[in-house]
Amino acid sequence: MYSEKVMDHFMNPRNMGEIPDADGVGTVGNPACGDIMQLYIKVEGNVIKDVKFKTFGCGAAIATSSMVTELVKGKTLEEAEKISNKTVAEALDGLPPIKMHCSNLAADALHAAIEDYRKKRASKA
Amino acid sequence: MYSEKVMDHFMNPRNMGEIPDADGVGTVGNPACGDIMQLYIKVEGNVIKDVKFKTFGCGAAIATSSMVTELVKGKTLEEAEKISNKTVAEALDGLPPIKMHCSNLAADALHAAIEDYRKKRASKA
Amino acid sequence: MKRIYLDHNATTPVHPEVFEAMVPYLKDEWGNPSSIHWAAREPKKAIDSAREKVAALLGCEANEIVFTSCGSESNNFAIKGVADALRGKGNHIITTSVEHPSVLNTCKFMEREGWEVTFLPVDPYGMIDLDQLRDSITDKTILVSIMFANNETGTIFPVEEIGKITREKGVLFHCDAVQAVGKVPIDVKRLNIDLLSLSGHKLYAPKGVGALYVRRGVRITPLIHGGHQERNRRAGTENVAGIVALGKACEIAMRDMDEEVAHITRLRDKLEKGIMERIEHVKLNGHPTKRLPTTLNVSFMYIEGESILLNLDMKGVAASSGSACTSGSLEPSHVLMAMGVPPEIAHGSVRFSLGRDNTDEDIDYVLEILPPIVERLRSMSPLYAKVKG
Amino acid sequence: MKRIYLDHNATTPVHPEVFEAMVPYLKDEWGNPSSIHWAAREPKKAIDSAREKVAALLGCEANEIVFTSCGSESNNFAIKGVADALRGKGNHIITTSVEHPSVLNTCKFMEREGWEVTFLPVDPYGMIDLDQLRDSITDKTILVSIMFANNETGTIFPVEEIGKITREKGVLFHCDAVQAVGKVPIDVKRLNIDLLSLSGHKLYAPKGVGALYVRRGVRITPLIHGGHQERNRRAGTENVAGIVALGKACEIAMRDMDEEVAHITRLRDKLEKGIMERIEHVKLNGHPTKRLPTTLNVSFMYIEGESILLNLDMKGVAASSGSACTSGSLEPSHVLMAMGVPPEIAHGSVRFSLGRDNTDEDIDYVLEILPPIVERLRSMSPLYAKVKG
Ligand SMILES: Cc1ncc(COP(=O)(O)O)c(C=O)c1O
Ligand SMILES: Cc1ncc(COP(=O)(O)O)c(C=O)c1O
Repeated sequence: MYSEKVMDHFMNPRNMGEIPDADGVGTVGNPACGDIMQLYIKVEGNVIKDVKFKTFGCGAAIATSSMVTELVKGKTLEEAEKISNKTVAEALDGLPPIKMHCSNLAADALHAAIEDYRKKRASKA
Repeated sequence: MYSEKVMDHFMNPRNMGEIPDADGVGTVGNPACGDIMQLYIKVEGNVIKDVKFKTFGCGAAIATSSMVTELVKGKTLEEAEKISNKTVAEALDGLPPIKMHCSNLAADALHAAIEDYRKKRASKA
Repeated sequence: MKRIYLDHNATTPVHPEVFEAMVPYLKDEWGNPSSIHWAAREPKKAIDSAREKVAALLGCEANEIVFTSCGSESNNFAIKGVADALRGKGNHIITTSVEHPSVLNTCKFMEREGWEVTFLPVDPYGMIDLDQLRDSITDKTILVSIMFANNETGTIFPVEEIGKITREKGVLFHCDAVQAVGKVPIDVKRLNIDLLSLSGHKLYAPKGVGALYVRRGVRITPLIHGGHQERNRRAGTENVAGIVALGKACEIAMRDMDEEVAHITRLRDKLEKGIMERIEHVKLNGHPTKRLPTTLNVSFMYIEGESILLNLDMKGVAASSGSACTSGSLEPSHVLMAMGVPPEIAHGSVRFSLGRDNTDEDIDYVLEILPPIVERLRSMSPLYAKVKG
Repeated sequence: MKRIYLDHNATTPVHPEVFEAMVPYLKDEWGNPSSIHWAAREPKKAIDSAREKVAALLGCEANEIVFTSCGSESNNFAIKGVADALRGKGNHIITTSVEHPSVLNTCKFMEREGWEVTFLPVDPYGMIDLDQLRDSITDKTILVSIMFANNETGTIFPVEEIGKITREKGVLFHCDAVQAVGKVPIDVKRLNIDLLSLSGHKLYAPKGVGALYVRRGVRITPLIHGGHQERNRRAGTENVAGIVALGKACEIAMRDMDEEVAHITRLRDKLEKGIMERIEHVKLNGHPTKRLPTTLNVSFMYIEGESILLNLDMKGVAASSGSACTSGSLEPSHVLMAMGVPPEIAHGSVRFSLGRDNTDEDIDYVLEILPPIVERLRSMSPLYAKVKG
């Protein structure tokens, strides 16, 4: 049902964990839907230097979380903002149709983390 | 579907044919129902001395015709009148339920032949 | 004893290649295709591949095929399912008076449910009148259900013309092609067919599997509600082995059809000619030319069909009198009656239906044993006595 | 790779004896049982004999068994068929909120058709309240449809009491016993069951065959109209090989049930105990004792079921999360929701369902690989992070 790439990211997730002193944290989903993704970013200048995730969810949820962290590391915030859920799914060689919506929220988590970072900076400034 | 006895009477019918100078002839059924039986009897005194049949119909129709001729030969008219369609079916070790009605008319043909005989005698007298 | 099978319209033997193809799914690959673990993988792939094979034979997309359990289910599903889905649009169904009981009795049930049903009459060859069909379609009509070929007589309907009329009038066309699939090339798109029924055991797959083609976009309510199988159109864990068998049978049909049809047609024509030459008072039932290659239906006048069949059976020859499905009934065939055949002649009908394994020897044998059987039964018949005077 | 199958509630392997029994009907005895010649004789006898075996397992008469194509068809047939036949008498059906989709979605369809349906709630063990059932029956009620045992949790319903209530109130009782047949002794007469569904592939027969017990005297409209098969209750040429297989499976179930149930119960209890000992934060779903011997449904809190299944599958272990039939959906199990399980815990449920071929080694292996899987997934889970503080 899942592509090999999905299974690889699911079984060997990249950048799993937390960043205690993260510059931005994004959380999306809710337990009722069966998916919660939490994304932590560390930003230097305008660049995402480090990124980590924690996810409660199915195979697709975990794999997309892992993939988005790979896609985003080293990118500028503007570049990162262009990454969509579709980008993530494509990078994984696609997802089963039924998983396209609910379990494909990783880019949303990323955008939430960036927003969180911007808010925090704004309030500090 | 049919008992061995039915198949025996069907494949080797007894007393098949006509009696040109019959004392009584009975015809029952009609082609629309798929069954016509014609029974000829030769009566001496009160006794059925000879009996023959012709039948258009299915296996059950032919077998019951054959069986009734066997049952009736040598019987008195009163004895013959007691033979029912059920008697015939039982003598054949039974018939499939669906055949109990339409294709089990041989006794009716017999009774019709006896009646015909009685009428003819009455009109002669 | 010799065993000669001439009842292929009732059912066909399972093709050895079909048997081989299905065995793995009864032995090692018994998983539920809906599961998400190893046991599901092979069965799921096998169903997908079978679906493509069935679609290829009919000229449609794989996802337009819904697997069912038999031709009767496909017919019930098509008629009840479309009727339910379109009940806002109209309340009128058109069919013919010579359909298989699974269409006819479903339509009678629909009548009881308040639907109006037109049962088109047929001419002495079992053909409908296309003008009458066209005239019967009103703005209340939602479905026309007409078979591809008749199971009793083999008469082939003008499906292409029916498809043109229904498409032009904007009503759906369901075609019961249970007897035609594998024997006649069918292209549902070219023929403008919206729904088409088929049954595995009529084309050398086993009993217990069928399919309904449902053109993309046609709305249909499930007959069997429940799980998500068959894209929510037919619930129930899939009969994987049966579906694989049906796929294989369709693949073989595509591969062998031309050769097989030539072979069967030749034998059928030989049987027909032989009977007509050897036996008097025989009437052909059905269309002389627009007819399935498999089918020969004849009435032996003055005698009754079952008694002929029993005699044939004693000699090892399997044939039928009307549809096997209706053998529980004693009524003369509704198909022959609708064609205006007098009842006593309808009662004397025998259907010989041929298949891929029949041989010249089979036909020679039947032509040898049949005349004395007919003669003997006629000698017993009071009707024949009259003719002979 | 090791392959351990713990998903027997989804489907079972075909028993080798069952396979052997059905093969002749796919090879040499492919005749249509309705025909009246040699090819029909053996298939017809085989169906009669299979019918007797199914009847023997249920404690009913052979002619009270109608063969179908699956459990879903049996459930649709029972509910729609009785509702149609009794529609003059009332318009109310009672069922539960934890039925299989083939009952639940059929009842929802009936609602759309204008029927009133009561979906009885269940308690946290998945049990209904008998008083509530009794109070729900009105003079408009014609049918109560309640399953014998739940497919997801294994919870066994108080069928005997339900039968008493329905008989006393004079309403019909349909019981979906798809998961129970062969695992629990069932005597339909003693239990006052009027209609009972079963499915072959849940008891070591292949997919594509099922049955519905219909008590003599119960009026039911066919779901599939057409020919005279199954005494006019289910049209379509009979799936002879499938029916033979089902008969054989019932015979084996009768013969082996005691031994098998003891074996399976012991292994299931070992698995349950092992999991509870080795893993924290595990919740048992379903009734602790009134439960099928085959079934263990547990929620691993803070992680999600599918990700557990995928990990198990990578190690060769097949299990399921909710019913396989509903795996097309992303909703958390309707059964667990009805039991009041919070959604995030419902999402973390895994169903292990055991069968006759499972061994102690299978269980040991699962108990070995499962804790690290759960631990790894929990280490990824933001929910678990909170618990751990
Ligand atoms: C309780 C219950 N009822 C009905 C069914 C449906 O059976 P089938 O898949 O044979 O249609 C199932 C199978 O999932 C079941 O578990
Ligand atoms: C024309 C036609 N339609 C439908 C059917 C029903 O098929 P099945 O027996 O597979 O239900 C038959 C089989 O007798 C048939 O000949």
